[in-house]
Amino acid sequence: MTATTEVLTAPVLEVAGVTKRFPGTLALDDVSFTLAPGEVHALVGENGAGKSTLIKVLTGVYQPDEGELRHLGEPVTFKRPIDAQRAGISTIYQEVNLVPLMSIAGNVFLGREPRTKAGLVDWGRMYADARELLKGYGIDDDVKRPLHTLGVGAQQMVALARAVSTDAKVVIMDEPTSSLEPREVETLFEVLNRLHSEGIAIVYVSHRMDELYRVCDSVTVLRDGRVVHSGPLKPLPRIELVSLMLGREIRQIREEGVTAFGEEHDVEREPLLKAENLAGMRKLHDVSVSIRPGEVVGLAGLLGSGRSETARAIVGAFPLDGGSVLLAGKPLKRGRIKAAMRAGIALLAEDRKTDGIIPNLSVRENIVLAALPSLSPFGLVSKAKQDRIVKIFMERLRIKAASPEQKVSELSGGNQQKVLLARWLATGPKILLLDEPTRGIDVGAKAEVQALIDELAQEGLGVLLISSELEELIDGSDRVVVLRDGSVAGELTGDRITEENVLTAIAAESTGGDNDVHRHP
Amino acid sequence: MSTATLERAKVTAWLQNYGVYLAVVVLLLFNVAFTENFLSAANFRTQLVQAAPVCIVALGMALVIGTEGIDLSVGSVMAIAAALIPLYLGAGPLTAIVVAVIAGVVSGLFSGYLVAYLGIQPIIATLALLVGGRGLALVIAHGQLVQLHNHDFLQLGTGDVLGVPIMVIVAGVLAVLAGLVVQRTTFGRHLVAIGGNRPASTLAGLPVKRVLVSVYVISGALAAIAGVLATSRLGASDPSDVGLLMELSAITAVVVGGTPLTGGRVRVLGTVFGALLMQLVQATLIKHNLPDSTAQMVQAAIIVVAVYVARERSSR
Amino acid sequence: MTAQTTTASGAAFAGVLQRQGAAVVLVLGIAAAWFAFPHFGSADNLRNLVLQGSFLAVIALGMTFVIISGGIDLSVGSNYALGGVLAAYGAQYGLVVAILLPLAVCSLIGFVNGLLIARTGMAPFIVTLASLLFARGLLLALTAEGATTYKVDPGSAFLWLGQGTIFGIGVPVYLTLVLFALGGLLLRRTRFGQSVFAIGGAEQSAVLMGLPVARTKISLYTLSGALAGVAGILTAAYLQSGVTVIGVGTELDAISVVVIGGTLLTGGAGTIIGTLVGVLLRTLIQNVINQIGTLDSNYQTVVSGAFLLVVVVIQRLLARSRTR
Amino acid sequence: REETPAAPSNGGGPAASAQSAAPSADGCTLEKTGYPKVDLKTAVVGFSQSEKEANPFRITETQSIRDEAAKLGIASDKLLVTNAQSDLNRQISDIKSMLDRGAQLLVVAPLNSDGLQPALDAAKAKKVPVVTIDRKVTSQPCTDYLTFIGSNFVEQGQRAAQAMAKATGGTGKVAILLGSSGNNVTTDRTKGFKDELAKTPGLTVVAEQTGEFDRSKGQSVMEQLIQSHPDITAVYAENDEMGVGAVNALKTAGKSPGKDVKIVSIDGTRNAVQLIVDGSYNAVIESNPRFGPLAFQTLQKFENGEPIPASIVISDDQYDESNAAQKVGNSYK
Ligand SMILES: Nc1ncnc2c1ncn2[C@@H]1O[C@H](COP(=O)(O)OP(=O)(O)OP(=O)(O)O)[C@@H](O)[C@H]1O
Ligand SMILES: Nc1ncnc2c1ncn2[C@@H]1O[C@H](COP(=O)(O)OP(=O)(O)OP(=O)(O)O)[C@@H](O)[C@H]1O
Ligand SMILES: [Mg+2]
Ligand SMILES: [Mg+2]
Repeated sequence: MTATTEVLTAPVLEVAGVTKRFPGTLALDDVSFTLAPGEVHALVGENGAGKSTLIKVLTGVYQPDEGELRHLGEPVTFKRPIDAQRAGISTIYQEVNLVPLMSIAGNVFLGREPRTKAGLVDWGRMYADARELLKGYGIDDDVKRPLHTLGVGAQQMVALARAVSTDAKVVIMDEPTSSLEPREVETLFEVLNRLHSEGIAIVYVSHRMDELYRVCDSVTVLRDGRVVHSGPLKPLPRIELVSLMLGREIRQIREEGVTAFGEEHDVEREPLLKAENLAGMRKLHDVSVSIRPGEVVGLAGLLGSGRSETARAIVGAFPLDGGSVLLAGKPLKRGRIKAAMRAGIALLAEDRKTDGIIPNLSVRENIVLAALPSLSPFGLVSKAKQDRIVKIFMERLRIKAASPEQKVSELSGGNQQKVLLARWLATGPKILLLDEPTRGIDVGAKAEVQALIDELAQEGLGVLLISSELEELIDGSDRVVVLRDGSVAGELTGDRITEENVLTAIAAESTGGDNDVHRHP
Repeated sequence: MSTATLERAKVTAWLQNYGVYLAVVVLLLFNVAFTENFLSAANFRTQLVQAAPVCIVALGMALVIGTEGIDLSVGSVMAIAAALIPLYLGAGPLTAIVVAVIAGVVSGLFSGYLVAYLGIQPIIATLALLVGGRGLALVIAHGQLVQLHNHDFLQLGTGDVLGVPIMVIVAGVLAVLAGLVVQRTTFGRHLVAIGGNRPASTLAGLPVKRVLVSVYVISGALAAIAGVLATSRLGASDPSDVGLLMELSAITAVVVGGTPLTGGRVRVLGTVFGALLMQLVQATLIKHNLPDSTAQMVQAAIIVVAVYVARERSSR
Repeated sequence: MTAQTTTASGAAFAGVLQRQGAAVVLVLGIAAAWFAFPHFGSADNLRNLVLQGSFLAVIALGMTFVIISGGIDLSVGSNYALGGVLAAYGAQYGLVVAILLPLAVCSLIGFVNGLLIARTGMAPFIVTLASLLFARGLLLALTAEGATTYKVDPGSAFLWLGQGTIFGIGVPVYLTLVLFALGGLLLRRTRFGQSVFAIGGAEQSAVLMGLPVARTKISLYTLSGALAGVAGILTAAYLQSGVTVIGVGTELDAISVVVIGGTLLTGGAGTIIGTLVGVLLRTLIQNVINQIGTLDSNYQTVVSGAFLLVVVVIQRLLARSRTR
Repeated sequence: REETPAAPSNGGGPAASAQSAAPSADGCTLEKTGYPKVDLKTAVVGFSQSEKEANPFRITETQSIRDEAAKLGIASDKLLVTNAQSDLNRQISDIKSMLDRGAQLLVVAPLNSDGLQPALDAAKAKKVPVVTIDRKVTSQPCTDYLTFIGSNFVEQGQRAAQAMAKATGGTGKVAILLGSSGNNVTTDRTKGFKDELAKTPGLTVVAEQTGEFDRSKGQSVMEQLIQSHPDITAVYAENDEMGVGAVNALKTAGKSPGKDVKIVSIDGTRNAVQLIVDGSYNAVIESNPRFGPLAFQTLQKFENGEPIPASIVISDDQYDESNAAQKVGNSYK
């Protein structure tokens, strides 16, 4: 996208000297930020830097403690999100915020349903409009179905469709690609292009450098709640951007490719875990995966190809009609999560909001949750033992929290992810199933997590890695299993693991109708 | 200005945590000033004894609410316990009490099974027992109130140890136990985790179903104990009236005590004080001889204010 | 392809069963009662059955909205009784007062419920529990601690609302049907209705999507209060007096019929028609218990409890088999 | 909750069927009503009970109806019995449903004095005579219903006040344990008592609080009152259960009920009368629930063409120190 020509109009959205405090945290510290009409403005920073908070200030979710918000040059206060929406600011929040039980179409048009002359909701038109609209986003499912039957990625697309279709002048996207497939990401960029050409201003938050450079015109870098840089993006070298975000010298940042994975691991031993012919609920048809100790097995596939289901099935969180899971030759009882855990299998689930964090509990309690029985002699909780574990992991994963006693729901998205990772590592598993482990994690931390995965594999853990980022998958895996429509479509090892090969395996024969798996008859 | 808002946030947080205690103190002071003959040992004894059954039931209720559940069956469980006592009192008070508590445990198993294994919503699973349970108690007792004469059994409700009524001791011990369970056992921590996010707890390998069943069993057992104590105090087994509306009193005590109905948090001491607060409110209204109409409206207002102060932002 | 269609229709059938589980039980129950009891199918009995159900139905209609929004309204029982007393009291001053006075007061109580719930974030359970007490207290205050029962003059036109018949069927039945039709329209065909579903399904999302969450909640509880008032008006007209002892425990009846009707207590899903079915089922059970006639009154409650359980368990199992 | 606090109430008359029908010159006759004559022995009789049989009064009442029907040889399938579980709408529906099933004679224990009009209208339309027992309805006798059998609650209250005056010797501070709010029984028993008590200037009411006709509530309230009004010397409980609760409370507080604090209540249950015998209670005004014989007798007379008075008020018996020991057998449980 080309840089916008100098326009003499006022910025569409502007914050001046905004400060936002939470108990124990200064989330935004005298932040100023300007969004010019028609520009795509990147907002970057480490986890917990204050990006989401700034966005929520822009959209009326939070009120700034100090400072001012200006819309088209006029000072405004958005008391509620609806005020911002009325002013033409449309937002896709970091966590999907739609209504799961409601139909897809209902979600798209919620609050602005098309109406008949009598003022009643016109369902026919609504379904037709939704179908039409969603086609442009790669979703051709039945729009009458409840939203929760879609995968997270598809839900994100629905949220995008909703946000964009509101005639907004400003669209704000908080990590829109973190749950998207490469193909969906492309769709998203097409949409971005279109918006851009329509002169709509965009705020774009992402931890993925490639994307930023592809789509953004300018950038604002936040660090610890303060703006450390603001200006055009293109002239700024990538390494310098990273250095600004992390607040470290450029020298310090080794630029060794995009991921921090090391060399291949020693993978000659017998498989530790063998999942055979898994089938269930019309999502999985025939999936077999094996993992050796010290091996990182990548699971590739399109949205809805059944990767998450495979991982869930292995730990017993997905009802199976057939197939078996063997750990060290011994079959695991189906549907018993606890048994799988005790046997040493841990699953980091994909959706941290619904399947991960316990929002009311503190960081400490969230970390020790799964390991609690082993830390508690006679069922009595030992705080000393907990503290030791918590300290180790908070340091190792650099979890940014006011204290271990802070509520986990108050952490930034990326830090929540780290807490969950810590939870599983604390159980000392033999097999680690990681479903999108680096989703929403900043560049610095991502490298750390990737290095950690590497290290764990070296220590002899078997890892199943599911990632929508192909690079991560390709660099990190010793072997890649490709799924298509709930069946294994291929397996790549060694040098055969290349982006091209993976994409070919994913795409082969998927001539249309690859969304069929979504559809319940 | 922003320091002012922070100050206010602090005050709010303080009130949230200590509001019930403050309210109890205020009400005590009010009574000392305006109620005749309030400052006497006998009077405090009366208040504590009367609060004991509600308090015991509320402890169980607090645990259930901590798991994002609710137990409407407690009143009926009390009735069942009461109905069973005369049948087994012949075999000695201990037998009768054990049988009553077992009945409570069985009721709890029943509700717990419905909630944990069949996935029926707690309010409706326990509503069925609320409706049917009292009927069952009356069937057991042939609808009759039975006068009890066993001295040892009656001691439970009227006797005391070192000047402290046995009922109050029982309630106190149970409260301490409940506090320990919540704070210091894996069971307690699992319980709040499950209330905070059930799917996540399942995926974290917690024994979700077992914990849920246990929680309802505890609530049932505590309700049965409360039924035993109430029966003993009354000197009669009265299944048609014992524990009537107890579910609402207990829930009120729990919520006024600062435990949110959304689960994920249990405040045991708050619950005890919630029960005491509601007891004091009632005592105050009676002692000032307010008509029923005014009494009900005043109670409504006090509940709203107390919960408003102790509230956490919640949706249900 | 054919195999797929059969499983598809099988799943669809299970879906219908689950959503309409209560309706299926109702039809089977009616059929069974028809054959088992000679008097069950008589026109009088059926008329009686629907008339009896209509008062609870009106209350349950409001409750359905509230429950779909993820809330609960415990105040309806007291509010209903209060509405009845106010209607009988107002009937002295004519038809208009008899209708508007209870409507205004009950709506106001609902409005205050909604205001407290929406603006302070207090739990609906506890707010409406408090107003359950409040409304009952107010009722007692208005009737000299329950000593006064306002009577409606036998000649008053107001009585037609409760006692009148059209084609032999009671006026309350028609009014109930009209209210349900309007309720269905409101829930399914208006933005308000969509907001109700959204709030119940994911309140935080509804806020972020810019829905008028607070306003919708306030309207919901006001609606529930108003409908409790309407039920009170109909009852006062039916009973010719403002009876002070009605409505005790009615909130639990209303909740159970709504749930039997398939509405999720967790919010976000539910139907108006299901509630109607739930009311009819409950009335049917009472009627059948009467037809049997020999059941000890204490057993009757055991049976009602067991019945509630059976319906809910069946629904649950059907729902499970559907997701399998 | 469908278990409304039980209101063991009213009704009355000494044991069995002794009656003192207030004689009335022009009572209601079959002719006047124009109802068809039916034979009691072969007729279908309906009995609508108002509340669960979960207290002595209701248990005895229902049993008495059933027993008398059996005694008269009414086949068990000809006696329809329903229970409204304290739900007024349901009682109306119950009555209609019995009419529908062919009931030719009805005995109704109304849940409330007001509000049964639709059911009475239905009976009238089918020309079915209705005898209401234990609680009077405010409708028109002979037109809307045949007659009321039971006692006068206001009068019960008055007699309780007289008994109170006698027991206390005319001076003292009285606490009233009221029945459930909103209940006509409560209202009448309170009114009768207070009006009559006013005639004894030495007696003053210092507290009146509801005990909801429930023993444990009565006990709790009494415990509170003992603390705040240590000078209370008499308790009037509007039913026996609350009176017994008050006895418990007084005993726990170290007072001796019946002596330090006089207790008078209404009902006539075994427990209360026994307490008089034991010396911890002072007087009980009776309310007899054994309506069976009287109800069927009245219906029989009506069918025979005899005039039936608008209400058949029973002269309530009374238990006190002087007669409790002999009459304790008359009390019911
Ligand atoms: N509701 C809250 N209460 C307390 N602290 C909060 C709250 N919301 C955010 N914070 C804190 O504010 C800081 C900024 O959080 P924010 O969510 O804006 O980060 P972010 O830049 O979006 O990070 P990420 O990339 O991980 O999403 C963090 O330290 C976080 O812990
Ligand atoms: N019946 C179900 N119960 C629980 N979760 C489900 C169910 N069906 C689907 N999901 C969840 O929906 C999400 C998306 O599923 P999808 O079919 O898209 O699989 P996927 O191949 O893992 O794709 P991706 O993870 O990239 O979205 C997963 O998190 C999956 O666990
Ligand atoms: Mg963020
Ligand atoms: Mg996935």
